[in-house]
Amino acid sequence: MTRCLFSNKLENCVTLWRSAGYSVIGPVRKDATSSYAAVEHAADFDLGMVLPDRSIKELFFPQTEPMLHYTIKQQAINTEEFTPPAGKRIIFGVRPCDASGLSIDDPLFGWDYKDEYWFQRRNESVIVTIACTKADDFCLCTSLKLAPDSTNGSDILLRPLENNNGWQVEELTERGREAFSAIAELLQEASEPTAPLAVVPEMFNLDTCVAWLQNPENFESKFWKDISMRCIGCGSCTYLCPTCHCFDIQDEGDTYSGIRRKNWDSCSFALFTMHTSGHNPRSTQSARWRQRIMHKFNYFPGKFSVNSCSGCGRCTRQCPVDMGITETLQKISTLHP
Amino acid sequence: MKIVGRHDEAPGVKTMRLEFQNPADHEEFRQKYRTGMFGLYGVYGEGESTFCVASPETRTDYIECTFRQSGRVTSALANADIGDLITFRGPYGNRFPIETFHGKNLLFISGGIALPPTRSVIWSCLDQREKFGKVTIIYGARTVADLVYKHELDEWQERADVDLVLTVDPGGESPDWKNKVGFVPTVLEEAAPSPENCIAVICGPPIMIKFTLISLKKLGFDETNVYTTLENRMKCGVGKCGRCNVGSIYVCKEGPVFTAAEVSRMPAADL
Amino acid sequence: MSELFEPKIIAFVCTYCTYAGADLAGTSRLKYAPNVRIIRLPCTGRISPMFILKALQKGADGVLVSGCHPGDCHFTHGNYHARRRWMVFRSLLDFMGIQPERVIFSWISAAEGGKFADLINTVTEDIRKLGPFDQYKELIRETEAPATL
Amino acid sequence: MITQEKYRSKAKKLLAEGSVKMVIGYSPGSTPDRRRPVFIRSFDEADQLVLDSNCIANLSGYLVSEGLLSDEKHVAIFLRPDGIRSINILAAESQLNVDQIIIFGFDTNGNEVRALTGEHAGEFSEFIGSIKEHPPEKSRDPLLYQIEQMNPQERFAFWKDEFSRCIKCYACRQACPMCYCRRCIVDSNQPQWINTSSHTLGNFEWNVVRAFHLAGRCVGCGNCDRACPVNIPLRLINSRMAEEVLDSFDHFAGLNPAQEPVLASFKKDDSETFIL
Repeated sequence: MTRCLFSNKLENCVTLWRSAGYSVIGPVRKDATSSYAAVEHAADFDLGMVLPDRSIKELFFPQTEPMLHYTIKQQAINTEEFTPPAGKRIIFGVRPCDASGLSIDDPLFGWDYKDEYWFQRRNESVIVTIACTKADDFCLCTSLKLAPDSTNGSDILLRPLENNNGWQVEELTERGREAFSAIAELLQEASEPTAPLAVVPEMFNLDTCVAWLQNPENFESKFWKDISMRCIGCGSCTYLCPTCHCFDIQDEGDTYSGIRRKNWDSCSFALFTMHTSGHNPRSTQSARWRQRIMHKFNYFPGKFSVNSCSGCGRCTRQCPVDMGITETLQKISTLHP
Repeated sequence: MKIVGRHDEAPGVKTMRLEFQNPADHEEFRQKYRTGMFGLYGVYGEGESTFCVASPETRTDYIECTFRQSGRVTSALANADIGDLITFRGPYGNRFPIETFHGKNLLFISGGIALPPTRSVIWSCLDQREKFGKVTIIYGARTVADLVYKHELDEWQERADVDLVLTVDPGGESPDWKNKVGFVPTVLEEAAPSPENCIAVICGPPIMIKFTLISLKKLGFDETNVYTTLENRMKCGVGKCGRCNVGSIYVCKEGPVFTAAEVSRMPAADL
Repeated sequence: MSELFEPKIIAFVCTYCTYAGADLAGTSRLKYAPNVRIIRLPCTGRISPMFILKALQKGADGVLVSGCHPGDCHFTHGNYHARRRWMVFRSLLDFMGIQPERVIFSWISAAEGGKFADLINTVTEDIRKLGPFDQYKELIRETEAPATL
Repeated sequence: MITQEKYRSKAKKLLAEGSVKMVIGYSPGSTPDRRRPVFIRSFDEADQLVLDSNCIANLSGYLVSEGLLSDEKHVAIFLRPDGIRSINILAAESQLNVDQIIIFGFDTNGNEVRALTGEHAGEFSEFIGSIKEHPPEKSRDPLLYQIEQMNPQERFAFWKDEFSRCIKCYACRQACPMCYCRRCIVDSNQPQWINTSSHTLGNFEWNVVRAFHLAGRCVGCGNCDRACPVNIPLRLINSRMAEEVLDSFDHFAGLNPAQEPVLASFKKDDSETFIL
């Protein structure tokens, strides 16, 4: 007997959570895309999709957000720092890869200077993950040593029941327990079996790839030029990636008042690293693609002991020219280290 | 910060002297600032720009910065007048470990607009001149007009305890130019300073650093005695935004000062 | 009853014709609505659609673009190029849902001080009737940056 | 299949005899219905080339990648009619020299693939002219009619909603063969004409500016539309602009390599009914 949440109680859950002061967010399909968005009713959830088009990152690290407002009067500058709107929220129906993505970025936003925007949102959010029973051709969590039921970054893990009528509840953190105590009356003890997890084939051997990447001789390998030749240098892989975290800071306004904003930026863009002098340390698209792969599987783990990829596969799924981490690492795994 | 002084160094290059408005900020700066660190200078409405603090750690009543007017922010800074307020974030980054240079000869090599960071170290050392051995400065620019800190160059030239070698790139000399003509690495090899008990500090454009490192190696300098600064494009200054990365290093946190030994371990093509 | 809405209109004009026309209107002591801020440019060919977008971004309720009559361009054919550009830009704005009445194009020569004054009056009245460009201003508000015109 | 074989052997021949240095084509992608661009440099690689109805992308943008054509060697490329129009425009705008390009022209109808006759851009002018005169039926998107029925407020609301989800990844720009500027207007910041931030206003401005820059140049290949990761129907704007230049100036983009760009030319009797 395990504690279960049945689908027919989900609407009550949403109501209870909302009355307990949580805003409820989940996978939603609107217009031609899907993303994690606020809902009022359980019926608004679209829990059937493999993965929303847009990653969960934007709920913690929005594509554009104010940092401060300034006003300038004669010889005085006044600034008002922006604090993200406070409020507890439950993000329901998160995929394990998206949840892992959040935990991957925690050390980055926390090392040295602690990014309050990120951590305030992290602390106020309860991540309710649903293990995957479906996968598509692009999923690659298993290749990253994660799984369709990974618990990294999650506060609650729900395992779908075989009859597709509910989930087994696994409480992982105090935050999760607190959120689920608000709906304790809706949970039932049941002994229904869980549905089999999605089968995600392993696409490459990660250790082989990492060994190749770590070998300094391969930095200048011809491989990088060949693999990235068709890369058009758009930022969609980085923008949809749950772990890519580069940003830009831009001012909007005039000499009297305005706002300073933090916007997503991407290592795929030629101007990203361009110096004032015109010198560009990463002057070719192959150097930029190499940086992205190296950063995810060599530099980032070197610093924070975790790969900066959670295997969601969005990079390949939406790439206009059918590139992505999968293809690159698959090819690397066939090279001599 | 208030602009209390500004003057033109070279075409498009300005130096500004800034004073803190808030004593607490000033105190914090005094505590933290060591030569080699940089800051983000900003004008609200335009943005922030990263450059080094050009004044030495021995003179912290003010901040001096030198920059070339080229983009949106530097244009706004260049247009600011004495008495105007601009923003400063910092000091960030690491430092030149000057106390480990005590008792040693110093060789400063610098090119163009990269004299400011070198100058910060030079004055930090000259202000406590007795602690160091021989001081040699090799400075080159594209043309005579592009040499910055001309008045200080004169001062150094006159000092008996400083050996100054000036050079301009071929074609950049003026009719009355009495110093050397040639690229910095060549002039360095001609001057052939002894690597014995000597620390070298190089600042310059990436291409100059690259070739100067080779020349220093030829002269017999040990990589661990050669310091340089890698001033990449930066936005956040606190190790988050990702653009100053060289390999796993965040230049804004772990740099900008590195020894040549550290640089040689970095992926060279990304410099 | 709320106060009468005073639209803010930005006019991009060519210095050789319309600006001179505006001068004539002034020296002739013609009275016209004070809602228009005139920005003088060397030629209508210099008036980039960017200018129009920028005016809207800063909170303009309407934009007027005006230059020499065809054949009169100081630079021979700057206004012919401009005419094509406007044709396309106007239909683009229309397709995007920006009423064509908010972005007006005209030819006014240096001799047409009267036409200038009349046009300003008509345009101001038309845009007053349309009301403030609330839909665009809503977008500007979202950015939290000021729209200072 | 026949067309694929025909072009494969042609590619092998050209590469073997050294008359082209590269063939830009399609190869199998990560799923059965995906095709990915491939760059074939030697004849023994030519068997990677595939050609079927899934080969949709307009590859002409690769021709203007830095340095590719600067050695004056020849390059062969698989192009649909819209791709041929693209290189005509690129040639008209002095971005490339059509003499350097060998076209492997093809078109699809359902699952059927047929080769187009011709090898050089100029040889297709008549064919492209016939597309202008007889546009394929049902080529107009039904959504266009819907948008035209709307009043301005509704239209504005429609686009506001669409653009609100733009993430400014610039995939539309990068995928577009016409967006070859070394420095895009949105990357220029002196002055900063349009907001770089990805709030709805910034997104709106970006998309309006891009649409304007494509007016009279877009051939409707759909690269931007397919590249958009949040599925904004960019094709609608661009095809509306294409209709506008056709109606107003009888300009059909990419007719031939010598065609004058529509917004860089004029006629004294151009329509000006809208000018007061």
